Amino acid sequence: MNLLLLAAAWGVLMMFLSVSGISRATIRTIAQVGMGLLFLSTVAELQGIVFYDLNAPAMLGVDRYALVMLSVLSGCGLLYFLLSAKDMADVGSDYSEYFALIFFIFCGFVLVLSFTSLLMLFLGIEIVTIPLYILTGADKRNLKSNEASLKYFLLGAFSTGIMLMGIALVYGARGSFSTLELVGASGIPTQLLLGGLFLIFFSLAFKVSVAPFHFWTPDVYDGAPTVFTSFMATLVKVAAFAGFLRLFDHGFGSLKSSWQIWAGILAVLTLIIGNMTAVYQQSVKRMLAYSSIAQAGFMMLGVYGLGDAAKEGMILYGASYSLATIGMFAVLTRMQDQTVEGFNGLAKQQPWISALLAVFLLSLAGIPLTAGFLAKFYMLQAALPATYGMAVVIVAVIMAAVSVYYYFRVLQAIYFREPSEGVSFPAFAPGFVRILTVIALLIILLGLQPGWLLRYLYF
Amino acid sequence: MNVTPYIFWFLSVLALFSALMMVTSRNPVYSVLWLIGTFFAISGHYILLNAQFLAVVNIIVYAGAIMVLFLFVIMLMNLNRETEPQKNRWLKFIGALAGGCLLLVLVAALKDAELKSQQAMVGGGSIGLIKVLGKELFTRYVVPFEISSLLFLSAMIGAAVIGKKENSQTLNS
Amino acid sequence: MAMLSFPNIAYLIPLLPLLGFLVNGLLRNQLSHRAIALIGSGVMALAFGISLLVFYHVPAGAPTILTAFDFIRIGELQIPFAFQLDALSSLFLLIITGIGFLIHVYSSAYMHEESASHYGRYFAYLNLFVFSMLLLVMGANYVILFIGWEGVGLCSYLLIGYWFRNPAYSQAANKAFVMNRIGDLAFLIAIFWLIARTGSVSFTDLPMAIGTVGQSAKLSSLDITGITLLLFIGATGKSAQIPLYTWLPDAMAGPTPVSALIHAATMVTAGIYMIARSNLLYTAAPLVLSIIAIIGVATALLAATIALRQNDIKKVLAYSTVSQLGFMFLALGSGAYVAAVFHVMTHAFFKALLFLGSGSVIHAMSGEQDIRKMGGLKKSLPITYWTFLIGCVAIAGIFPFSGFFSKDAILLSAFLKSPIFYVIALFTALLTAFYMFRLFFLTFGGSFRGTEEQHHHLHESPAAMTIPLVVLAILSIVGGWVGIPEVLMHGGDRLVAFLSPVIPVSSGHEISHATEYMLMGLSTGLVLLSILFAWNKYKQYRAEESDNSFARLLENKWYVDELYQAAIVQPLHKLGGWIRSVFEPKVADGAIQGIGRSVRYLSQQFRLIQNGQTGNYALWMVIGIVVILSVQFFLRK
Amino acid sequence: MPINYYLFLSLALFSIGMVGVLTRRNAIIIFMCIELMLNAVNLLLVAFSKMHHLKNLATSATAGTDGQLFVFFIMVVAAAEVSVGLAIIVMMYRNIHSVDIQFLNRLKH
Repeated sequence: MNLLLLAAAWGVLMMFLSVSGISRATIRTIAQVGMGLLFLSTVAELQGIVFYDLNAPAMLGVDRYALVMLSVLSGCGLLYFLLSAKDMADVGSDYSEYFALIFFIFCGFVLVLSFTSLLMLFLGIEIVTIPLYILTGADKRNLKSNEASLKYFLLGAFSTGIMLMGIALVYGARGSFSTLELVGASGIPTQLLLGGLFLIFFSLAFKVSVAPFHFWTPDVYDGAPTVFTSFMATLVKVAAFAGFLRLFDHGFGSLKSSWQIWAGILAVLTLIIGNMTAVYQQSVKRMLAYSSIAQAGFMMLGVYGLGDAAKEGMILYGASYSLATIGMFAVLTRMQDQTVEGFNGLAKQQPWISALLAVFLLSLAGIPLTAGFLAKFYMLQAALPATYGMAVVIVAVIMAAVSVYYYFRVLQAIYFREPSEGVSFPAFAPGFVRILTVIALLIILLGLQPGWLLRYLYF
Repeated sequence: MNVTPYIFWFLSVLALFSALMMVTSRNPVYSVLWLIGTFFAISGHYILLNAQFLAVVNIIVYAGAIMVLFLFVIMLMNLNRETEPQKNRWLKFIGALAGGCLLLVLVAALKDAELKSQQAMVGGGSIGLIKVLGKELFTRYVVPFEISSLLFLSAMIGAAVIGKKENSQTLNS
Repeated sequence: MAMLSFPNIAYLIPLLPLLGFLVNGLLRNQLSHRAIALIGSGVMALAFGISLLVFYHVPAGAPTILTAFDFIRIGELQIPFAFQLDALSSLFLLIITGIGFLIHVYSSAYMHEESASHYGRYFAYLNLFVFSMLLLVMGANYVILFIGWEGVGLCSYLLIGYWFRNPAYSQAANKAFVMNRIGDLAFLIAIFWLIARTGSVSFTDLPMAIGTVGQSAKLSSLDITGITLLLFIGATGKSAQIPLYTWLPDAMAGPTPVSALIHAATMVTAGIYMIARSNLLYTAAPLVLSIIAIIGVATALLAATIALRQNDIKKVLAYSTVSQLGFMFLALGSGAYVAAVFHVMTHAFFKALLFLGSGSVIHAMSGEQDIRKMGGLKKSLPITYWTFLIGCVAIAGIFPFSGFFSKDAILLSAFLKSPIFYVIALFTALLTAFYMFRLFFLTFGGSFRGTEEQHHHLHESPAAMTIPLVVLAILSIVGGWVGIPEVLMHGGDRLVAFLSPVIPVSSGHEISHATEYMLMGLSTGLVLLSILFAWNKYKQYRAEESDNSFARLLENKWYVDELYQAAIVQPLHKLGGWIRSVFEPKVADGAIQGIGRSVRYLSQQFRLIQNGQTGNYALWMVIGIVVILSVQFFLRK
Repeated sequence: MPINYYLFLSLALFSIGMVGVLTRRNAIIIFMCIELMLNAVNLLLVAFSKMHHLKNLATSATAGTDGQLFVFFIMVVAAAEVSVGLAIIVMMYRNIHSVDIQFLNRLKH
């Protein structure tokens, strides 16, 4: 619970910094230090060093899964801050507020990952999403950003309503919000419980953008300022999935005979829609937005399959997908032309950046020896034992092959095309390149030795 | 004579009618007023269920603060006329149909639920009183209570971020 | 020093090329051409040396498993990052590192005109490719094999696209990649199927899976059929079989040494390796074996007919590769796994030789690839001429060149499987001899038909290019002597014995010596006739439809020739042309394009739904909810 | 009162809110419809809390308080949401002088 307190404190600190009148560079450094502390404190807690114990088992229960996931999230968050914190200044004038909001979102992550009561799940999701509505609309001068924000808000609030109805029905059936008592001793679900379960399921499916609840995703990701899209599409989505898995594994796991098949169907639908629509996108940002839906389809396989493989897979997927996408977006923000053509011939002028981008794209496409491959492998392995698992796996494998097509279009532009006339590539700062290199190395390391991360789950 | 069922039916009809009027009113101001009506009806239900605390909060927070805020925004935008362009009739029809179907499905699924013989305690019971709720809130529920402050903080920052006027208001779409 | 003795030293085999990749890739702007070439080839030489060591140490019995580290561990499923050293993998190691080394040396001269940065990149990719290929053959389970499998596909993509100034090249690279992906898909599904049923992907667990060691099988016959079929589809992608073969001829856009290494000697044989590796499964799936044999023989024939009409020197070799791969699949399908591996080996020698020879020709011709514009190169390129001749004789299968023995083994196995296969395979062998010697005579025979300037520039290639040619030529002659059939020399077939720990010797059909002699004699005689025919037709080539009176006279003198021409050659030419111009684009590529079109259509439809209307998005959500809830509550019971 | 009455009443209110979301174009009205949905949930929670209270009266005097506290938190969250939501709507209005969501289609592709 170190992270919760620290993130809240740092959020408040960042909030007050906005009126202190100190320079942006200092604000940025403070934010980066804060995120580093979040990461260290989580790792410390993983080693058994707890600074602050909330001790409210009826509300929050931190387990190793939550801690490993949180350290992945805060670690990725640190890299994200190091890479992209500068870009936030271009969004608007409320620099330090953006950091404050992101720190509050991290508080939400803790709740979403360690809730033992549906109330905490609800609060966690709201603490994550309300700042997101604001971050989406942070570029106030840009109509696209405004529009994305409003859409996200209306649809998000709508889905929250559905979730609350679900929670109410579950409460009616069980008389408690505790996730430990969601299913009665008999294990036979009542209609009321099932109804509530499904409504919560739909709402969470919305939050993680699983089809047919995914429609907001491309619009919002495309409209939001790119720095924040990077954050939303990665860490937020991963945290939401982790919460999804937590609820449906621990809470509703024994009822899986009723909902599991739907998770499988939605995963398949998501994979198909996400991949098929990503194929013909010209803008790399939009392509990544659609591909994030496709990746959500893969993560949904974890919810479908459950079990240890799903947990491990979710952690691995969270790490690999977040790292690669954060890296991609960080470079994309700096590109002059953000279409696929904008990357034409990058390899000739920036060979090292191109090689790093290649690692990210290969990982996203799930090519072996990158973390992306193993993450997909774990997810497929999780889905395999489930009912109709083989069929779902086959669809997923086919769709993974389709995804290669559009990721490789960017790779092809980078390596096999001549630079377009009049497009110059930005100069990347050495520090920026170093962080990107670290990310690429992490991706390869995780692709070779997933045990390096996953062993923390058990020891 | 037990008047409770009559009050229940009266409040229910009032809530449903106001809700319907809220959804169908062309003029946004009427919609707000009808919604306030619904809230009052719901507060009436709370009182019927002896949830006094929530009844009061509902009136003060919802009907009082939130709806006034809505009204204020509508007035600010000068939307108090029947200017809203209407949706395509087919889309409206399909929307209503989808919502209706959902109601039908849920009701049909839940009507035979185990609740058939269950009763909600009307009138009696002390759990709706401030004393009981307050005690619970500051003991078992103190963690979420504290955490919801974070929600307000971020909402506050958010409103400031969004509401503040940007120095250079250049629009590009 | 325990690290540097067998078997631990085997770790160095893949690590060395990886090191070469890293050094050349990272430092290519700092290094000179010489240093780059030295590093690139040096690591290969070392890897080859170690492979030799491993080859001599490999025990006859159980395979040596080297576990590098724990790779994947999900519950019961454990997939270590492990290498398997046994007869089959050590043989492939030798082929890959040996030929790889020669091709690296060759490349150092062939690519010399590239700038240091490109030169370094080229060698880095080449080393990366060898690394992946080594992973592929050394992997002790299907997942490691798959990693190498994907890796070689990726490197092939990079190397085909290497000359990216021409957009057609990157198109070809894309095609290669997409077709390979289709195969990979099937492979991956097969892996998951195997995991689902047996909970293991190790090769050493295969006997357990099919239940040969006293316990009940974990795989039903349906499972085995499905898995083997999917694996085979994977193999068709990588090894360019019908219907996924069209990428290979297009892949010739890459530099010639790349074609030699990847698209002739090593990568394309990955499918054969994989099936030979899984021979226990395949033997248990006779239906799939028959399918493999049919696809193999059909591919062999189809590619050979197309090769008859090609005028691009590399395209002829490319189709010839497809055709030879078809032969190998025919052998696999006939259950003669050793024959297939044998042919992989001899084919690696002579096809690498032919490709490198063609590279030497192209180099001398200043980039010209059209054999109609060559001719008479014998005088200017003596070493290339002689080595190329040896390659042609070897591929045609003349005793005692290497191709004879391996092809003979395949023909024999085809004969045992079914006489129809034998007849088609024999016919294809004749076509092979014919088009190869057509190529040979057009290139080296007759008089020079190129421009004056080209004629002026004609020169033999530098030693770095000719020495590999000579070495490969020697191998093309003697390489077959490890598998001399029993009938010619008692105990001559050492390959079968060597591979017996991996590929059990089947005590199948016995065939009389007389029949075997007859088959050999028949094929040799017919092949010789076919070469004579090619010599007669192409020794004095002018232009294909020339109205030369001398030529007509010649043809008139050979009345038989005309008959031949009308009855066989012309139809075949037509067929070859038709396949190339109609079948390939319409059927083979058409199917691929059809997939592309349907993806595009679906994509359009999905994008229409995504119309930016918030209300519609909410509506879709509600419809989704209603549908799921109503099915859940009213239909599922 | 039979709990089913409350259940159906609140489901009806919930659906009316949902229909409003699906059929209206004015962002403010849509938002109000969402508020109506939340209130329907609140009503149901309170009814359930009284049901559980009645059911478990013998064992626990405070059975059912959870539900009412949850309602309290929903109100808290709704208030926060309203402040942010209205800010976004006002921002939108400042830029395009409309709150009609059908004009929000710059992001289609």
